[in-house]
This record gives sequence, C-alpha cells and structure tokens, in this order.
Amino acid sequence: MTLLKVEDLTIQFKSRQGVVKAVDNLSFELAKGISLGIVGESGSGKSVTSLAIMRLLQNANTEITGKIDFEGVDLLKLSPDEMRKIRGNSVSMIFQEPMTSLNPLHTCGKQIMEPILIHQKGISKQEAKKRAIELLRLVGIPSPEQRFHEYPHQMSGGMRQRIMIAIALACDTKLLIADEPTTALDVTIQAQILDLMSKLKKQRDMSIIMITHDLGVVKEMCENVVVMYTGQIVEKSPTDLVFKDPLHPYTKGLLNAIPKISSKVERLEAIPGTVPDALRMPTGCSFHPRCKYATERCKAEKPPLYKREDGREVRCFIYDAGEKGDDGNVTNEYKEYSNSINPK
Amino acid sequence: MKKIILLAITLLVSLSLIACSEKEESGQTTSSSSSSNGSQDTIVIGVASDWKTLDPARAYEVFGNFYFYATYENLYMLEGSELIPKPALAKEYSVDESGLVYTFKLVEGRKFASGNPITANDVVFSFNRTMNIKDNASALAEGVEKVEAPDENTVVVTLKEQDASFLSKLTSNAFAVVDSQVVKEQGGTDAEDASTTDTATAYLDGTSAGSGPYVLTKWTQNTEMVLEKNPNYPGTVNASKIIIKEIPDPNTQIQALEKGEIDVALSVGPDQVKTIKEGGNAKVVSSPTSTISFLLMNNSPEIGKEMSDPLVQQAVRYALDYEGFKQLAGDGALLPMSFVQDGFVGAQSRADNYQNIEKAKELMKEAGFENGFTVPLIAANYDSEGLSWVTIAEKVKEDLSKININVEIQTGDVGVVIEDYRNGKTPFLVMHWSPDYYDLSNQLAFIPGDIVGTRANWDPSANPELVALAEQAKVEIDEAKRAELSGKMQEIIAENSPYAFLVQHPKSFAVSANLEGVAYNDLFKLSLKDLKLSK
Amino acid sequence: MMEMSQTNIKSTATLSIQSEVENILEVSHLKKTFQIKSPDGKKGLLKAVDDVSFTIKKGETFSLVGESGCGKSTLGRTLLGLYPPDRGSKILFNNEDITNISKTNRKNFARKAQLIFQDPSACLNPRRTIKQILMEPFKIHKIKNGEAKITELMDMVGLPSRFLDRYPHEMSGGQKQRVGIARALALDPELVVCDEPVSALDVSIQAQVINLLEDLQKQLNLTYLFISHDLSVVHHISDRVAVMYLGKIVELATRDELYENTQHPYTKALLSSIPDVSGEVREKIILTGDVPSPSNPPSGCRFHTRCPAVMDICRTKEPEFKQTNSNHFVACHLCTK
Amino acid sequence: MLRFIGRRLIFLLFLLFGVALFVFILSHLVPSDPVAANLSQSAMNNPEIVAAFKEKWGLDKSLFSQFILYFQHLLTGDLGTSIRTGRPVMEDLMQFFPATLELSIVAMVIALVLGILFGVISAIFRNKPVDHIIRTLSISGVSVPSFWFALIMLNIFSSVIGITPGPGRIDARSTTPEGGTGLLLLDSLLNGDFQLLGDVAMHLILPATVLGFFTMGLIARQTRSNLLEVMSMDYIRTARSKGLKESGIIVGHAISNSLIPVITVAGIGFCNLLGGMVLVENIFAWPGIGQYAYLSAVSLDFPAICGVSLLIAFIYVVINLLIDILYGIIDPRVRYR
Amino acid sequence: MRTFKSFITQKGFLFKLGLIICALWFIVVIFAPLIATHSTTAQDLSIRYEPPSLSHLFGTDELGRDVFSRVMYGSRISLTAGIITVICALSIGILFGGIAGYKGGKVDEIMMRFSELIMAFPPLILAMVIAAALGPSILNSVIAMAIIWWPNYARLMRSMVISLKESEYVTASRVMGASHIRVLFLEILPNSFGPLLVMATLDLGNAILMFSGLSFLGLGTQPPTPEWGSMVSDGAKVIQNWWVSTFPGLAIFSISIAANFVGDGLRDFLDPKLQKE
Repeated sequence: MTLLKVEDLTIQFKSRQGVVKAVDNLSFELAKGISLGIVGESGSGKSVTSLAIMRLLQNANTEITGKIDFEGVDLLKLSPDEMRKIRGNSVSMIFQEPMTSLNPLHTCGKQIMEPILIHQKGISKQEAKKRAIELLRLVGIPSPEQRFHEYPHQMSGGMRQRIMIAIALACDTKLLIADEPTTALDVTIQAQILDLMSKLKKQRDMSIIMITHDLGVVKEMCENVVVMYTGQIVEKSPTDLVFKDPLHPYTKGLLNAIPKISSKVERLEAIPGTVPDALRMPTGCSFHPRCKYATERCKAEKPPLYKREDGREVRCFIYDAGEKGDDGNVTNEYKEYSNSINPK
Repeated sequence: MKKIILLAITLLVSLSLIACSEKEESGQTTSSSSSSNGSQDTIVIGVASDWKTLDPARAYEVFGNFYFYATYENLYMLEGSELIPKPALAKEYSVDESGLVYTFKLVEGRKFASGNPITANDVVFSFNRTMNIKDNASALAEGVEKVEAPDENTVVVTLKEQDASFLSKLTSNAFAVVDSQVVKEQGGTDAEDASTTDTATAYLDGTSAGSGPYVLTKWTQNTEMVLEKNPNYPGTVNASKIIIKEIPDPNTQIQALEKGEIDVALSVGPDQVKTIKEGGNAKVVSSPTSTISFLLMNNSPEIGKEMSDPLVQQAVRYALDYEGFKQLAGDGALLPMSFVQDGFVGAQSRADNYQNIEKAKELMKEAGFENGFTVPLIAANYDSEGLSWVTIAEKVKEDLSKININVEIQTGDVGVVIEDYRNGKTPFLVMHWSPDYYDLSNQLAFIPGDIVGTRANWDPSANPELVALAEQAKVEIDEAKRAELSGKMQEIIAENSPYAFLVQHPKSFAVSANLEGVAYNDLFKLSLKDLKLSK
Repeated sequence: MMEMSQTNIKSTATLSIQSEVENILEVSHLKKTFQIKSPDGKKGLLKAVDDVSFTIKKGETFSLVGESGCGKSTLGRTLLGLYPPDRGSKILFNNEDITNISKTNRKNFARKAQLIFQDPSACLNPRRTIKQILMEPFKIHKIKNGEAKITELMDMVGLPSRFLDRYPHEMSGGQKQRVGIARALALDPELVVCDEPVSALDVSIQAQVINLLEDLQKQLNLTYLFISHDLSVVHHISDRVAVMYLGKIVELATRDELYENTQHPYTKALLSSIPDVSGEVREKIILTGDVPSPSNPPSGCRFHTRCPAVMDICRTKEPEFKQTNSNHFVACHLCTK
Repeated sequence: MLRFIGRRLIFLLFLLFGVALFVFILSHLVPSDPVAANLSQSAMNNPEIVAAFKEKWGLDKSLFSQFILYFQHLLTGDLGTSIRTGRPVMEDLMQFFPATLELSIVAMVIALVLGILFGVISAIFRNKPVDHIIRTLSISGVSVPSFWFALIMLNIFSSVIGITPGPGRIDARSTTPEGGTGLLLLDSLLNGDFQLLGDVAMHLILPATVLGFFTMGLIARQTRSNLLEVMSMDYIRTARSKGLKESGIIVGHAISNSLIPVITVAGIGFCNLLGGMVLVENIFAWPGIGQYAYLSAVSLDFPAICGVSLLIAFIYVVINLLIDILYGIIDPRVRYR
Repeated sequence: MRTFKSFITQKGFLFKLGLIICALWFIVVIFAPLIATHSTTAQDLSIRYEPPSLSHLFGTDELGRDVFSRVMYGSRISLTAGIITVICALSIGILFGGIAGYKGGKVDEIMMRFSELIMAFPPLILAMVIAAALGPSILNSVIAMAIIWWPNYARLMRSMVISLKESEYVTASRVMGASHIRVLFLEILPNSFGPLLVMATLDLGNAILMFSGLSFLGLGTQPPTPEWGSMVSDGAKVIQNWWVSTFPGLAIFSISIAANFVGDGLRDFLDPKLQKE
C-alpha cells in the first residue's frame, strides 16, 4: 500500500545570481511500514526534498512543482491550514541538529505536549502530560517524570534527539522524515538512536524517510534507497542490491571511496573533482565531469532514468538497452571495471 | 513564559492607566484653569531664583530680599521703586556727633507672626546672630561694633567707623529682625561661637520667623515656595496666598503666563518679553535696575599685557557701540557715564553717540598697536537681567575688531571665572556690578585699591586724587556735597580707568494683564503685599 | 614501482616496531587540565587529558580515536605546544624535551611539527588570498624565495596555481583542505598532527584527501598523528591506533591487532557501532547511557558506567594500562586479570 | 543565587569606591576654588568668614586627610554637603531623584511597549512599507538630538497646538502633596486625588515620550533583528513541523527567545535614559537629578557631582543585577547558584 | 567576499540615503566658504531675529548674524569633533581591548573592571564634569567624550579577540610559530575590523549628538564659533523665533541619522546572518 508518492517534484530557488534547480524531477514511492533512504552528498537536494514534503520551504523565492501524494492527497495543493493538520500529526520530522532544534526556553515535556495539544482537540492538559511521559518512556529516556520538567540544555545530544523523536511520534505518525538524524552524534550514540528508530518503526508500522550522507546508516536502516546527485535521482533500488551491485558510476564511486574495516585496500578509489556549483551545472549528465566512463553523449545529452527489469532504476546511458556501437563498448568496459572492484 | 506574559500585562496595564489618566485630563484642564481664574486670592509667581537658604543671617542671594521683604521686616526698608531707606520697624533714628552711634526707636505694639511682641532684644539678637554666624550675610554687618537695647523700644548701634551708607545697609536681610524666642527654641544663638553652634537654619528654611506681611508655609528648594498671609501684620495685604514656582527656563515662564498658569513671569529677559503678544492676557513691565555691566582691563602689564595700557583702555571705551548694548539690554536701558548708576547720588549719564572709532584708532596708533593684538576675553555663562554675558562678549569682540583688537572669548561657569577675577588674574573680562546696598559707598569699590580696583590691579598710587575723593565720599553725610564728589569721580573714571562701563540694565518682566500693584525694586524685586488681581 | 617499494617499507616498519626505527615523539604521563568557569563564576577543573603515555615512531601513522570530548584534539594540540601541559608531563620530540621550550626553540619546533585542521573553512583567514596564506609560514620564519616554494606546494597538493589569487570562500571544502595541507607542509615538517582532517568533507572528497595524505607521507617521509572519530578511516590509514575515552587511552595496538583482536569493551562497542557498508553482518553492542561529563568523570574505570561487562572492581579501582602482548596495551580489569 | 548577588554587591562597593575616588581626584585636579565660587564679593574680603567657610567644608586640611575624611563620611552614608545648595547632598538627592525616577520609569514603559511592539511588527512585515516606516522611526529615535527634539515638541504641542501643558511636573497652581514618595503619580493615586493624577500624567507625557524615544529606537531595532534571527532558528522549524500556526510560533516560540537580548538593551537604555536626563530636564524644567547634575557640574560642586555619580553608578549596578536576575528567570540555561 | 560594487548597489534605500547625506555634508565641510552667503560672525543689530527670507535663508539670530552661514560652517566643527572623538576612542579601545582579550586572566579581569567603572558613570554627566573642569573647548570636549567612549570599543574588541583567538586560522598561525604581536595585529585585528567599523560609524552619530549636547549646555565650543548645539541653545532662549534653533537642530539630526543609516547598512552588509536572507 502506497503511503507517499512523489511525482516530478521540482524545486527551484531564485536568487540574485540566477535560478537554482535544487531538486529536479524527483519521483519515488513509499509503502506503509517501509523505510526509504535518500543518500547524497551535500548539495544533492536531499534535505530540500524532505522540507518540501513537509511544506516547510516557505520562501517567496522558492518554486515547487510536481505532486506529493500522501494517502491520496496532494500535499502541495493543500491550504496552509490543512497542511498544518497533517504536519506533526501524520507526517513528522526530525532534524540533524538536536542541539538547536529544541526551544531552549521550554521544558522538554512542554515541547512534547505541544503537538498533542494542537492535533488532538479536546484532550486535557493532564492527559497530554501523561501521554508525553509515556512517549519519553517509549524513546528510552530514564526517569521520564523527572525529565519531563527539564530543559533541553540539561540533556545530552543523544537525549535531545530522543526528545525530538518523542515529539515526532507524539501523534498518530505514519511517516517519519529523518533528516540526518545521527550526523551530529557520536558513533555509540548513533547506534542507540538507529536502534531506537528501527524498533519504533516495527512497533508502529510507520514509514521512514531517512535522509543521510552515510551509506552505512542506509544499509542498516532502509529497505529501499534513492541515491541523489545534484538534485536528481541517479539510482533507485532495494538497499541490499545497491551494496552488492551498484549500477550508477556515482554510486559505485561512493562505495569505493569509503574505507571499510572488513576489507583492506591500499588505496581508496576516489571520485575525482568536486560536486558542481548549482549555478554552473555541466551540460548533459551532471556527473560526467567526474565520471570515468563519460562519453560525448554524456556531455551533450541528459540521461533519463532507465527502469530495469528487476525494478531498479538508474540514470546512466550505460543502461540504455537500445543503444549500440561505441556505447556498447563502454558498457563492457564498465562492467569489467565494476567486477574488478566488486569481486563478489 | 508566564513571566513574560505577566510582564507584558503589567506593561499594558500601566500604559492603559496612563492613557486613562490622559482622558481624565482632557475633561480636567478646563476645570482646573477655570478654578485658577476663580481664585483671585492666590498669586502664582514664576521665578528662576538662586535661593540657597532662607535664614536671614546667612542668605546672600540676588533673590534673597524678594523673600525676606515678604516675611521679615527691618528697622529701615526700601519702598516701591525707590532706593531711599524708609522707616519700618523703627519709627526714627538719630546719630550722635561722632557719626558712630545710631539710636533707633521702635514702632510700638508690633508683633511677630507667632504673636510674640517685637522688642529691642529681638533686634539685638538678630544683629548679633548675623555678625557671629560668619556666613555670607555677615559681611554687611562688618562695620558694626556693638548693638545694645537700653530699653524695650530702643536699639543703639555703635559703628567701628563712620559709614554714610549704614542706613542703606540696614535695609538688607542681614539686618532683618527675627523672632528671637522662636529662633532660640529652634537652636538659634547669637553667641560668639554662633558659626558652629547655631542650628536654627534648618527651621528657618521651612518656616519664617519674622513680622512681614506673609509667613512661609512651605519651601522646596528649586521647586516651590508657599507664602500665606500673616494675621499679625498691620498693613494691607492683598493676596492671601502667594505661590512662588521655580521655572528656570524663561520661555517656559512666558508660556505659563500666557496660559494663565502663573501671574508673574519674573525671570525673563528683554528678548523673551518681546514675544509676548500685545492685547493678550499678559503685559510687560520694565523698570531700571542698579545692575551695570562693565569690562575690566587689568592694569598689571604682566596680566593685562596690552590691555594695561591706558591708551588702549581709552581706545576700547571709544570703540564700543554703546547704542548696540542698550539695544541688547532692552527697552529702558541706560548709559551711565561711569561707575555710578542712575538713581544713585550724583549719577551722570553718557551720550549715546560716544562711540568714536576714528579716535579709538588714533589712540591705538599712539599706543603703538596700530596693527592690533590678540587678547582673551573671559565671559562667564551668566546673564545680567536676561542679557547673556557671552552675548555681550560676542558684541565686544565684533566692536573691538574694528580697531584691530582680536578678542578670543573664553567662557566658563561663573563660579570658576569669578575666582580668577577676585584674585586679579583676569586680563580682560565681562562682569557686572549689582550693589549689595543702595548707596554710593557701595560703588566706591571701583576706586583704585578698593575691591574691584584691586582686581584690576589698579593701585591707589595710580590716582591719589580719586582715592582722596572716595575717602571723603564715604563719610560725607551732606547729600549735595556727596553728589559733587560723585560727579568728579565719575568724570575721572570715565576717562582714565581700567574699566569700560557698558550699560545699566533695565528689568523687563511680564505679568498677567489683570495684576495690579506691580512696582519693581532692585533690592526686593516685588512687594508681594501690594500685588492684587483685579477682575 | 616506486610506490610499491615504499609500501613495503611501511609494512615492515609496522611489523617490527620494537627495533631499529627510532621514536620521533615520546609522551609520558601527559596531563592537561583546564580551568573552567560556570556562569556563576564557580571555578572547576576539567582534566581533558589525564596521564597519557605513548610513543610515535618515525614514518608511521599513529591514530587517536574516540568520541567527542574524549580529549583527543586537546592531546594533539598540547603536543604542538598550543596548550601548556600540566606539571609532570613529559614530551620528547626527537629526544628533546619540548614541555618547557624557549621562544626561539618554539619557533624551530614549529618548523618540525605542524597541524592540519578539521574545518578547512575555519582554518584559513577569510581576508587573505591563498597566496598570502601560504606565504605566511615563510614570512614568520623569514625564509626567502617563498614564492617558488608556494608553486611547488600547490603542485604537490594538486591545486592549479591559478587558485593562488582566490579567497578561501571562493573554493570548495576539498580544495580548502588541500590549501590547509599545503600550508602545514610548507616548512618541511617531520611530524604532522592531522586533527580530523576529513570529517568535514563529503565522502567522495574524503577519499581524495586521504589518498593525498598517504601520497605525501610516502613522498616526504612524514610521521602522522592522525586524530579521528571515524574508525573506518583510521583503519584505512593507520599503522598503530590508540583509543581514548574521557581523557585516557584505554587501548593501544597496531592496527590489525586492534581491529582483529579487540580487547577493551569500549573499543569493541565502538567497532560494532559503525554502520559498515561492507557485507558482513556483525552483532551490535549498543552501549547504554551517555558519555559522562569530562569535568566530573566516574570513579574507578571511567567506562564502568556504560560497560556491558562491568565488575565490582571497575567502580572503585582504576585499571592499569598494561601490555597484553607485544603490540597491545589495554587498560581494563577484564583483560589484565 | 545569593552567592551571585553577593558577588555583585561586592563589585558594587568596588564600583562606588572607584567612582568616588575618580570624582575626588578630578575635584582636586580642577583649578577652581570652591571658596571663591560660593562666597559673596564682600564676604571674600573678610578672612574670618573665609576661614569659617574653609573649616566648615574641611578645605583647610591636607589633601590626604580630606580624602580620608571624605571616605569616612561615605561609609556612614554621609555624602557631604553641596557647596552650591548648601544642603546635605543626600537630602538633595532624595528631593530630586523621585522626579527623575518617575519620569524615567514612564519613559521606559513607553519605550518598552512601543519598542517591542514596533520591533515585532517590523520583523513580521519585513521589507514592507510598515517596516521601513518603523525602521526609520527607530533610527530617528537614536539620532535625534534630545534637547532639540524636546524643544520642538514642547513648542509644537504646548505652544502651537496647546494640547499638553507646559514644562514642569505639575500645573503651577497646584502644589505638590506633602510627604509621600515623591513619585507624584503614586502619591496622587494614594491620596485619591485624581485631578492631580491627571495633571501629573499630562505633564509626564511629553518629556517621557521625548526621553523614551531614544530607548524606544534601540529596543525596536534590537527586537526586530533578534526576531528575524530567531525566526531562522532550527527550533522554529521544529515548531513549524509540529503543525503550529505562524502566529502561534511567533507568540509561543519566537518572541520569548528574541526578547532575551532585548533585556540587556533595555537595561542599557534605562541607564542611557538617566544620562540623557540632563538635557531633557533642562528643557522641561523638570526638578530632577539631571538638572541637579548639570548645575552641580558647571559650578564644580564636587560633593554634589560625586553624589549624583554614586547614585547613578548604584542604579547602573542595580539595573545590571536586575537584568541578570531576569535572565535567570526567563532563560533556564542561565542559573546562578 | 562581495565586491564594493555590489555593496553600493545592494538594495537598501536608507543606506544610500545615508551615504548621500554624509557626502553632502562632507561637500559642505570642504566648500563651506563658497556655500555660506554671509560671514558667520558679522553682526548687524538692526536685523536681529529676522525670520527666514531670501537674503537670510535660515533667518538671523540674536546679534543679527546669518543662521544659514553659521549652520554651514558649523558642519566643520561638529564633524571634526565627532570624527576625532571616534578615532581616539577607537584607538584606545582597540589597544585596551586587544590586550585584555589576548592576555586574558587577571589582566583581563582588571582591565575590564576598570572599563566597567567608566561605563558606570553617566556618560553625559561625566563629560560635563570633565568639560567643565577642563574649561569648554572643542579639544576638551573631544577628550571628555573619548574618555567616555573607549570602553565600548574595548569591550567589543575584547570579545572579538577572545572569539578570534580561539579560531582555527589563528591557531594555524600560532602552530607556524607566529609571535603574539603578529597574531594580534595581522590575524585578529583585520578580522575584527568590520564590527568595529560598524560601531564607529554608528558612534559618529552619537558623538556628534553628545558634542552638540555639551555645546548646548555651554561646555563645547567658545563663542562666536558657529557650533550647532550652542546655536540650538541660543535659539532655545527665544523659542518663538523658531528658526534660530530649528535649522542647526535639523543639521545635527540629519548627520546623525545619516551615520546611523550608513552604520546599519554596513552592519547588514558585514553580517553573514542577515545577508543570507
């Protein structure tokens, strides 16, 4: 059952220097109880996407087109009031910086109670408090009755992120968007939070969109993954397949660039160059300046998202089944290359 | 957060309170103004006074006698606009042949405001207290050797030396008669050590202990003073209550007067009274005063430099635009020939067109300063009857620039400026002279070797003739002879002295159109008992 | 070919640590305490580094791993003389004591030991061009023909010389980090402290910088003290690794020894916590609770509040830092029993 | 908390000592003679009177013993006697301060209410005409010369339009109530004299507005920029993601956070206000500390100057203390123990 | 780094307005003799208190002097006094705050306590006392104001130094063996310049305000120097002759508000937080 369906989502920012396409024709689906990872480096448009789903991009200079269907309703068409009823209720979000995402002047308890009081009309404060304490217990905060009255600054980063999760789960959350939820945390704390999220997901049967730059987190948390580069999806696939057999040269490059404890390589395979400036996008495939296998076609034409038989999608001419000749060679060479680094 | 909301509410409440009171207001201003018109019995006077203390034995302020004449009486006092002492608590006096012993006979049956009878002992106490307390006022009593009361109604004052101005001195607050019984009760004493043991000042600052037409009921320094009619005063007293408001800014006084908030705007200057609309509910009163402003040019070559040259001094006198100073001082300004003001014995005046730039230039040339020089001119931030000394200095600068003297004005607080002046260290300055008592003797300070003369480093040796004339004038009791002496001295000083007398100031002030009985006297400003509001 | 042989040298060095290679740095009983002030003005002590001893050998990459606040950066900076160490600490650099170094020696020492920073945007003065930034070390040490050296440096870190006239904000993070590296290398140092040099960079750039660091080490025969919280990167780059927890080194071993024969429970937990992209499924050890405050560390073994294998002794007695085999030191009652 | 207040009070003593010392030193550097400034022309010529004066004011003693004497008196709460008014300085201050306090409190209330209101409106309607008008107004507030503004306002409202009364605290015909606090609003309210209350309030409006205009400008600017900054904070995004209305966000989350720095500015503003009193009181004939200070300063009446300075320094510290306490109440991050 | 051009062309009408007003006043300062229609000191008692007319644009004052010419010349005094005050305060503040911030510890504590002592004084009253004690003159007013103002700069400089001294690029410089002087003057000072400049610009307005306030009280300049504050004071005596005080007051207001506009614009330009939006 599809919970969220994003179609042709395009987000543009107008600035004095020009128009920046932060997200370009993004489409994906998310079923109930499934978690989706959106991976990409900085500037890939992953965070913007999450904010667009929440309709938190409120700038007058932002233009959002496309469709975001949540339970059959296009979120982009809702009035601000209608959207508010969804936000924090059936769709919630947690953010990267637990340090700054909580209001320093309010007690944690109050901040958890807030969405309950907004969305559940008729609930008494007493009841809301009870619920909040339950939530605190749910997210694994010891002595929740006492913590209820504490302020964010009295808590550690991990605790604060738990509070954020409690806020996000305060109502009847069906979709949780987590924007780099563990990036600011230490490894041991990250493990705690990821563990908590997995548990809650199962318990509540909710869907999660996990936005991260860390492929490891995706591997641990998500069933499906969307890899983004310069605002576009370059690869969309079930998680295990991506790690076994990455399709796009960029995905492959990313995987090779990460040092791994389990395998020893003398030298990391780095992707050359840098992510292009949003105002000076290269022609054709935006990855071509960094791609080992770029051809003239890549420079001239924008590759579409090819759908493969196994359901995976990839934006690279290599997978253009209809092409022959030179491109075929490239494909072979590429396969060879990919085999060499992925012997399994 | 509740605290913030609470805070906000408090703010809002207080704001709305103000707003409400504002509304109340609009209904009220009319009622209060109508009530003020209705109370014919209360007169409100706006002043910028300099009162520091209301103890007659100590006070020595310009506005001192304004208050003391309302609340105390002396043996002899001035009346109306005149400067001649008239009997008050004393009905007559006699002087013995030595000219040193004055015998006063008191009016009988007079009472203080407290109801205590006024006796000679009160007079003796008052005089002794003033002498022994050694404060500012004591200086006027310096010449008194002793005071005695042979009987209840007789006071005998013995002087150290002859003094033709003694009667004039008697008219000031230093000789105001206090209720000895009350003052003693409040810690007052007339003993030798009064300067350290007397503690009555605090009481006298809040309540008067005299026999004048009014009694003081309230004084808040720099704010207000309330006077109420003295039931034991025998003469006519028109207003039953006088409120004196401190309003330092002259514009404000004018505004308040035009709005009917006050009846007298006393401390205003010539330029302000000009703004009073004709035919409105205010009128202007002008009266001459004995205040005279002058330039002092130090005679000491070290200090005065070029200014010590008599030729330069004379050139300065010729260069000044006296007509201009009269204009600045306001209507009614006078031009005395030199150091004796109009109204004093033998006073002479100077021609308006005295200015003679050509002659001044010649004198400068003769002195060897054809090309001029630069000199600092010290002017305190002070004014004489509303004309700022700084303005005078600016005018002097302009005038002297015509004979190539470059004047650099230096301003300062009067207290600071006056110190150098008193030590004779100022080369060139703007000053005024306002008499301590209204007699020629007071003006003799300008004679070489006397108070002002010393300050100009003008030694008696410089002009022995003048010194001799002054000695005579001090003791000469015959008015005609005195006038002659006075004239001679004036002529000498007009031509040869380290002074340039600029202008004798008028007093311009404004009163409400329906106020009667306004007569200005330089000593005590207004006689409050005579003020009366007509319909 | 060249590359190969150097790699070999490195691996031999790694194996035979105890013999011929001399130590560039010997640290014994290093302590660094900070005075901290709470908002009410109450003073307290923060033992950022507490009695740490280790040696670094010439040419090796010695890594310090730990979570935030464990004192690894403070340790690195104290070694460079940026903070004066507490009394009783001893730091020998090329057998010379540098704890109480004179001003001129301090300057000379600066030529021998350098620092690469975590945040490439923060470590470059925003008002200077790259050229000015790179010239600074030459100006400070009054070295002539800095200009020529700069071109060489730029070349070395793989930046085109046209970047010389740019300002830091006109460059990407990876490029800025290269400038930072070039500056650190300008004075031909022997020891480079790399303080989280790649953690602020994107994954693809991270690999570039790691490669560059490795290449430069080979080329210039550098010794690295590599400070990082990322165990994967550390695994990739290090010869020996020390794990820090709350100001103390809890485990120190050669890389393979540490990763394959992990002894300290904390290291074990750390290793299991890394979300690894490689296929293996490992059992996770999820630690409970937070890292205690370093200004008020727990008694006994500092890890006892979170240790899954805590024993009574851990709460009272601080474990000794003991050698368990030739390449392995651990501070844990469990391992040294 | 008590400890904190205690520390502040010690600082207050230090500050007051410093202020007194400063004025004392200044008073003896100045080439002026209080004797000359305060005795009449003829009295000056009588050495007996001069000696009595000097003895009375301690001017005949050595500088050092004057200094000791001065501080001895200070310790007993005796501020000396004003040379100009001839009254104990303490008495003078008691008389003049309530007028100033009342005026400055009303001015502060106006400044706070309008400043915060304007600042919030301005931030909400950012870059809209309303914002531009308010910004211009608030900048005008901090750049208009108060003495001139007072003059113009007085002329326009009192003389030309005639809706406000002239200068002074009350109508010339009414007299101030006996005793009481000296705060006429309060006194008239306590006495139930509503006519006087109205009179007093009416007299207060114009000077308070003029005086508060500067602080209003400060507060409005600060509120605006804080609110804008706060609105871009992460926790505001969190609040939005909870589904809060924009108005709810501003009221519930943004304003409280943005007001924290405003407290400081308001404190500075209040102290400024007291300083700016001199000019405004001068124009409005307000019998307060400002006038007193001015007259004392120009006549170099140092006991009075010192008294005023001590009073204002005292207020400065008290205000700062209040601000700190307020911080502690509003901001849970700040806790004084 | 945005270029100067974008700085000038940035939207921000008030900033531009401020620049224009400042520029106009600087032109007046330089060309005052050409702009003034009369002598500033020439008196003519026959035309005392003339209202504004074609021959006397801003009317005449108590001594029949031309108010317009005096206002024009007055700009020289006010601007000079303001600028010198700010420069003096800035220099003292930089030195004091720099040392306090860099040294830290006890030195910092003592120096900051001292600056707090100065700040506890009511500024205008302190200036008044100093000016009254030293005697009124431009120089003495400037000294008095500089004494009052430097603690603000010192505190700003100190906080800048404290934050910058911990910054990574300063650490980098220290790692390379740079001396303290080099770090303070070449690394820290240039980077704290922005906020100091903003403060100085805003303060220029304040300094002119305070200077004219002192002059208004008779403690600034010596007559007949045409100074705005003392001219307002002259006019205050005769408020019905409104032109005497209104025009010099407007002059003070215009230059002070212009300085504020420019200062605000500079701050917006230099503040990355505000720039983003």
